[in-house]
Amino acid sequence: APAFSQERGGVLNFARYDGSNLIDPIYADRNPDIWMVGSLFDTLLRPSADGNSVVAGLAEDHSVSDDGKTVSLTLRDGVTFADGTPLTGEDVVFSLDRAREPDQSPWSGLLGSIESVSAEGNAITINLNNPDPTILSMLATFTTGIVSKAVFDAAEGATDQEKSAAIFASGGPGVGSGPFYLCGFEQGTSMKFCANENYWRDGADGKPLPYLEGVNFQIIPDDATRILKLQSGEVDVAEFIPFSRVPELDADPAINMNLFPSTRIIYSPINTRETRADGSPNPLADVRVRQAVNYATNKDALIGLVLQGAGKPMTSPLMAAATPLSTNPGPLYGYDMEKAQALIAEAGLEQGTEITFTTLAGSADDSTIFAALQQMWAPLGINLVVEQVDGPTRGAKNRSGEFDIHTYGWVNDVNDPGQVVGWLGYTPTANAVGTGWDNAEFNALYEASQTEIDPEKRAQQYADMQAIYAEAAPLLFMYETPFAVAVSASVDGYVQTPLGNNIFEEATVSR
Amino acid sequence: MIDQKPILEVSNLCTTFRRGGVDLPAVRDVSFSVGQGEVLGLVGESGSGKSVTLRSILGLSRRYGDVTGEVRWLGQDIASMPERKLRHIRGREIAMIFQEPMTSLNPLLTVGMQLTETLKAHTDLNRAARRDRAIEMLDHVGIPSAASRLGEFPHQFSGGMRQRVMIAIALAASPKLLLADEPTTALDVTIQAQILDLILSLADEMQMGVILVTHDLGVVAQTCENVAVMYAGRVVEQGAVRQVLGAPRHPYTVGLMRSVPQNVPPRTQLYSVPGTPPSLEALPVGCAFASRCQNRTERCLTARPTLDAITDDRRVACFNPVAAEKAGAA
Amino acid sequence: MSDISLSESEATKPQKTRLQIALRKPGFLIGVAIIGFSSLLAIAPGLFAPYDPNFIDYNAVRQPPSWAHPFGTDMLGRDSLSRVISAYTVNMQMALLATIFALIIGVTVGALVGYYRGVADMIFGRFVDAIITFPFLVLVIAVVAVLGPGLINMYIAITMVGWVYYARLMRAEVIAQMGNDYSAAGVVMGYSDRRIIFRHLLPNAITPVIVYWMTDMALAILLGSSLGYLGLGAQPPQAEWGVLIAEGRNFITTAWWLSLMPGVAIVLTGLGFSLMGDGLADLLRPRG
Amino acid sequence: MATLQYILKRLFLMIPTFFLVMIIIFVLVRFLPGDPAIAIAGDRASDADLEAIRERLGLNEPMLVQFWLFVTNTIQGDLGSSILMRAPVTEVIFNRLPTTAFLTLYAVGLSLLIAGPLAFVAALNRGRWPDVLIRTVFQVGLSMPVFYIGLILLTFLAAQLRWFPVGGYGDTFGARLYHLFLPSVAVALYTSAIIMRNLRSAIIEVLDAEYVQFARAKGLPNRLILGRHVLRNALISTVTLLGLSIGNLMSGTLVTETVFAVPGVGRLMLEAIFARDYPLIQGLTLTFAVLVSVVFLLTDLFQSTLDPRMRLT
Amino acid sequence: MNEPVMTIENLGLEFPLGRTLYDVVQRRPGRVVNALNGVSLQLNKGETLGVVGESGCGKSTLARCIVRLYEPQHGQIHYHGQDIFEAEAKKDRSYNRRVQMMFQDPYSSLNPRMTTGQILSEALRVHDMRPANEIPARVAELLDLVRLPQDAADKLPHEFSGGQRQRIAIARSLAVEPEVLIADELVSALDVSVQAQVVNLLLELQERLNLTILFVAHDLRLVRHVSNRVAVIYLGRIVEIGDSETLFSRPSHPYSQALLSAAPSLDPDDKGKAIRLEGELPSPLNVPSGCPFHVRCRHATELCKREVPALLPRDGRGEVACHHVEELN
Ligand SMILES: Nc1ncnc2c1ncn2[C@@H]1O[C@H](COP(=O)(O)OP(=O)(O)OP(=O)(O)O)[C@@H](O)[C@H]1O
Ligand SMILES: Nc1ncnc2c1ncn2[C@@H]1O[C@H](COP(=O)(O)OP(=O)(O)OP(=O)(O)O)[C@@H](O)[C@H]1O
Ligand SMILES: [Mg+2]
Ligand SMILES: [Mg+2]
Repeated sequence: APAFSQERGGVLNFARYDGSNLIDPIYADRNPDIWMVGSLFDTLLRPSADGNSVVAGLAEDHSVSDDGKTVSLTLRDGVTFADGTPLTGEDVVFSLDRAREPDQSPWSGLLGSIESVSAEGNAITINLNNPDPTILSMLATFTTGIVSKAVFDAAEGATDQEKSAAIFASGGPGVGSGPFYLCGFEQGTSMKFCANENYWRDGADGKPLPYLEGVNFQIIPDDATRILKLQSGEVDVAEFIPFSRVPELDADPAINMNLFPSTRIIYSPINTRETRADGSPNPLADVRVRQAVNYATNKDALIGLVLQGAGKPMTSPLMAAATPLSTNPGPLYGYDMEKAQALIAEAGLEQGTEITFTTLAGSADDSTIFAALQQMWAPLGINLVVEQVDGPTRGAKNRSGEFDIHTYGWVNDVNDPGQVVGWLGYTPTANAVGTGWDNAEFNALYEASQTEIDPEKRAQQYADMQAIYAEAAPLLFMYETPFAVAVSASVDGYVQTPLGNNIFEEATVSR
Repeated sequence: MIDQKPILEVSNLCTTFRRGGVDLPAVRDVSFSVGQGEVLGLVGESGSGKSVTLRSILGLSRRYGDVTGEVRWLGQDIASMPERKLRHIRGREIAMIFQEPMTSLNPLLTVGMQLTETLKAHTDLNRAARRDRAIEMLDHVGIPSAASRLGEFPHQFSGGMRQRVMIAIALAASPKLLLADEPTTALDVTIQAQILDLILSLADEMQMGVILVTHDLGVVAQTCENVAVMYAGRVVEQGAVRQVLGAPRHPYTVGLMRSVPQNVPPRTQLYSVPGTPPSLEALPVGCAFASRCQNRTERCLTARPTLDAITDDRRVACFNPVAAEKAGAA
Repeated sequence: MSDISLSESEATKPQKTRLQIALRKPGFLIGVAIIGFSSLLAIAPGLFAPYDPNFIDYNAVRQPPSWAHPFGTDMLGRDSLSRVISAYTVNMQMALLATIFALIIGVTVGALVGYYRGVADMIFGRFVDAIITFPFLVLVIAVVAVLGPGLINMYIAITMVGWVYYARLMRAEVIAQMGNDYSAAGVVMGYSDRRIIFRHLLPNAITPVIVYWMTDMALAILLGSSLGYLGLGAQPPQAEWGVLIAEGRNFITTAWWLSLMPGVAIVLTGLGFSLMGDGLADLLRPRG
Repeated sequence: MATLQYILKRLFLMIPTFFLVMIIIFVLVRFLPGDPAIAIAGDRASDADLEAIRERLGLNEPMLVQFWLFVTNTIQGDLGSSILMRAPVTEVIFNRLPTTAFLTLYAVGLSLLIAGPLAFVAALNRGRWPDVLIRTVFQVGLSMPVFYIGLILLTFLAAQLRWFPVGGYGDTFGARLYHLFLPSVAVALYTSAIIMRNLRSAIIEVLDAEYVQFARAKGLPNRLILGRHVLRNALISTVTLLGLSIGNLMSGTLVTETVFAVPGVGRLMLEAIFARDYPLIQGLTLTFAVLVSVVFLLTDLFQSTLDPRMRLT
Repeated sequence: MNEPVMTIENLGLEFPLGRTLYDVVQRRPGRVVNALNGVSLQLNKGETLGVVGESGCGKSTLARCIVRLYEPQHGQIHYHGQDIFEAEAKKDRSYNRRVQMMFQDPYSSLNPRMTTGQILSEALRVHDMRPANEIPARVAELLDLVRLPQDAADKLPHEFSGGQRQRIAIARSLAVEPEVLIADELVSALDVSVQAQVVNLLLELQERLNLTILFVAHDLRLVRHVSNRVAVIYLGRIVEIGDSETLFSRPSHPYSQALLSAAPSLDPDDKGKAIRLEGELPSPLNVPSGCPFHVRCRHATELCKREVPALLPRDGRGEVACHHVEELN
């Protein structure tokens, strides 16, 4: 919309559920870090509005060679870092090399296909070992954000990580070219972003973005307190609103209750190994039992209880509907108690079989899910018992396979299904989310898809994988949830992308 | 015997405590008077109400129980006087020494502070003068190097010295009447003698009246002019020391005197009053001593004898007092 | 000699028992009544709860109080009254089991250390310091994290820390009691140490410990609730007051009954324990 | 001289205590299920990544070596580097500590302000209605979980009436007093109940003490009797209790800090445990232990200035 | 009569007050309370030995040493020739049975939670004095012995008066059939008339059971009444010991003289003969050199300041520790 009278200035106050530790394209590994990288570090390319392709970013042009092994990009003229120093090809080479260095970047695997990166003036060339269908998406992903080589060279510290920490701790413009730079940071407490006056993108009024002077973040881990902060007007935005509060806030005229579409799925890995960790036979090894529990789970009821209806059942077994290449075959395992009971009978499951459901201690959602599942599965003769653990313990159990079923969630970091499918189904990555599910056909399809640059063929591979996975049901397929962010009515233009990234570039606040 | 108008007149003093829903008549119908410079002894078995009598005179029992009767101080009734007014009499005109030297001084305040705060409350002396007076008082009660001990705390003093500090505090504002509740029980005989000397000489010099509570009949004999004997909350015999101790009339007083191992062959059986005193919670209708009395008659069990004058200054509460000549012989 | 034996027993006329005196105090009576009724609810919640506390009714979510549901329903449509009642079992159990072993261990250790002093006392002192200077909640959280959440492990964790407080109290009281001659009399009578400690000193020294125990039971419920809030206490779907409050606190303005009712239950029970403790202090004090 | 001696002796006695604390916490964190490496690298990390991280953190060393390093480094004032915060533990703690200390002292101050006068009122009216009322109200404070009280305060006093801010902790002293008022009240409701209980019975006991009777017999004004004779003596046991509860208060702040969004060490501890941040857990525990020991020492010193019988030794 | 039951030789006991860090640094020894300083005496079969002296002079300490509540640093105590502090002897509980002690405070020496019957039967049971079935009968007998009514067995100590409580304590001691009774201010807390009752009982029992009694008390009249012999203690030393009648009628040591003269007479006309002592009782923390009494003694000379006088027999008048005893008497 043409809004020439765009209001400029003002500071947005933002209540976060957790704080960032180090916002660096390669060291950001927790969501509170990852979701902020884009505001400080621009990438060569940007995701398109619909999220299914890429558009120009710092690079105004890009092309891929026919053999798929060379990517050429042209750097925009005159882009600078936030402090006004020019952003050159050298910085790009430095940043990408840094990002694909396996010894330092946890995300280097995403750029594994790159053989070398070189620059000549504004021309950037990326040579690949093999064709990579995801390479363009990767260049629009946080981990390829461009950092200033000069700043890194000058920073204190022996290793790259120490340098990064030192740069982060001192803050200030210079290291990034995003719409904002970090101008204040107190760990675990608060963080300040200030507008980058040299940002290359222009707003609707023809002047450089962003409209805001800055963003102040406060960390408020308690859900109820975060909401109270918003209601009392102390902050303009509160993220991670519990869904149980959504209807109430929706009704408040002073607040816009946003449910941003997301790639988040909530699912439960099921241990598919023949025996449990303690050596006893695992009733869930039988695919019919796994299918039965999927049929016996009334997802709509679950969505009603946990999300107050603000979600939808998973349609693709491997990803959210918003993820590219999702097949969306319609409701997955729609509620059907008869079918479920028939499958159980067929599998010969003993009445009163005890199955342990591992939940995250202190999570109200998990408790609700457990209570509901316990009642829903009782007709199957399953006696569901709970085991509460904290995050690290759950992680360890998942890894070692010492669980029957537990809850997990996922949000894509990359705008490509490769990551999530590798995580959920490809055995070598992580035993198919720890389920121990191992399907040779699936694994072969996945490996082939990683180098398939023909979009159609790749789509077919993904369709096949989803079909296999749905049938085998190594998960309890639950639901997708949006990002619930409550925003004061005075704020406009703030978005959270399906990947979770917070976009403040075009946000405005009227006071 | 100093014959002059009494400064303190107590009449029909009664103090009743309530404990666990039961009335405890700790003091009943106690009447006596004290003249200027007179030393009145108050003796009786443990629990007979001696301390409560003294505390009731000073209005300290009101917080814990019900006090009735009259306490005339220089003609003015102080039993019903409000606390705010009474406080100007306490410490300044009537002072009291408590029975327990170990617990009656505040452990957290220096001895000097506890001495001077009385002076501050009751005199116009300035800081330095109060200090001088405090040192003088400590000297008086025989605490060596008094000046240096003002800054010390009670726990740094021995029991006997604490008792003397308390006496110094009580006497600091030159009261006209001293209520001394067993001031020497905690002390050794040699020190006891010193303290009694001190009190007596002050009574003499300052014309101060004294009520001296004690167990020790020897002390009474040596220090008092008059004595009142209490039993189960009542005064049962009263009169001049020479007469009461020399020729006791009440059977209880007689028993008391006979229990003292004096003029009996060593290692023989001593006399003792049979039985134990009645519990205050269940006093008999008649004479409280009746169950232990060898002279009791039917009447003693049903009626309570009043404290009646036998001679001018001699009173006994008994229907069948011991004959004068017989008692004298005992 | 005849004069000594004359009717001495007069002095010892029948006295009111201490229980009678204690029962005269309204506070104590109220405390006993509250705890008595709470225990009844804890033992047989089924007798009082109108519904199955865990039955989920998708169609009756967060209903306000009504005749059918006097305390309303929760976000899963479960009957709140039934949940508050069924929580009595777990919360009263918490009060007892989280403290009783600490009491037993603490009393024993405290009595022994107080009696013998010496090296054992020195070592004990360091232990007490270490545990007391340790952040209590943190220690409990860490132990629960090691053992895994759940009531039993919570009891173990609280006991591991809590015994110290009983032991300190007991030690001090035993030392104070040893100022009485009856313990010296025991030695002089040639009694064994064990007899002196456990038969003579312990019964006399335990009164303040028992009174503290009452307070501690109330605190155990509170602590259990805090751990429930952090997800380290009772396991779902078991209702527990702390968890109920934590569940309800998101709806403090829209469905206030969810957190208010369990809150009232906690306060009442705490009040009961503390009133009972005050009364017991009078009851157990030997008169003399 | 004597005091200095006493302090030295107490400090000396703290050494074995701290050693014990170090052993307990060291063993405890290593028994925590869940791997710090996973906590760092996330559930998705590969085994090789985890191995590298463990190597880097020295978690592959034998336990005794790790403990030796922990002890020797601690003695040199080096508590290691926080895994979660990627910064030196000492720095992280020192950033957060003042807030918690402020909150704790504030709460203690408020508690005294609330409990002190009311304890007097209750004690002087023992058994009558003001006493019953005061004790009942405080009992409510004693039995309410702080996360509930906190929320009620926030909802009504902050969000609805807007008298106080919902969260945060302010920059200036005045702003801190204002921002931390509600959290302090939430904590103080509990602490003051404990103090009130203790102080009330201490006052009742002291009121009946012989030396107070003696002070009355001396004819001192009531104000002096209550202030100089009663209060001082009643305070002695209360000061010990206060010292003890400051320890619990400081660790208890973790819930308060979460509810009120106060960035203090309590919340940090919770985060550290959930992130299996061994160095941070160890560092925080030791810091707690040191602080609490110092508080104990201070209360004992205060007590010995108050009570001459406790001096020396 | 003169058969010694117990011989105490040169008994010495110091209570350390703890050495402060400062003392250690200054290489100073810790301060000590000199409670007993070379006390020697003999207890003969069937006699009553009275012990008098000012508060804090070490009377209780002596009593407590005899029953092994304290272990002395110097000297020995022999019971029928056996050193009671020898390692072997210390294991022998029967000593504790045969030498019994009773305490001053009638309110604290009985366990407030045990009935009289329990208190007595416990003593009988622990020392196997009677087979279990005879215990109730023996308890009844004991109550009778100390003239308590039979229903006393079911009562708790707080239901008794002070005098009755002391009788329970005596019964407890008698239950184990001792040979020696140590009575540390057994009657000091009681009223005169009750005192008389308890003393009567003690004298009667002594006669019947041939008990040996160490009688510690403040009340000189009482001590005179019950004792065959009397020891006067001053600052942890015996300054005079001898036959009761002689000592009371004609004390030799200046301190004994002062002590006895200070007791107020019952006769109001009998005034003013008390010998006033100068100064305060010196604390056992710093016992004066030489004769401990010299600082308060009117007759003190240079010799007294220098030398501790030995406890020497005077013909027919017991033993006295005074340099100038001959000149003074
Ligand atoms: N504050 C009180 N409340 C209840 N009863 C009390 C109180 N003060 C004293 N009594 C009771 O009053 C009675 C008389 O006590 P009082 O102290 O006057 O005796 P006493 O003659 O001084 O005895 P003693 O010689 O032992 O000091 C006792 O039974 C005592 O228990
Ligand atoms: N356990 C102890 N620790 C330290 N000093 C002690 C101890 N017991 C007694 N004393 C000191 O030893 C000295 C002698 O005490 P002891 O009790 O024997 O005196 P006493 O003659 O019995 O006095 P009293 O007549 O007051 O009972 C006193 O100065 C006393 O303070
Ligand atoms: Mg008295
Ligand atoms: Mg003694």
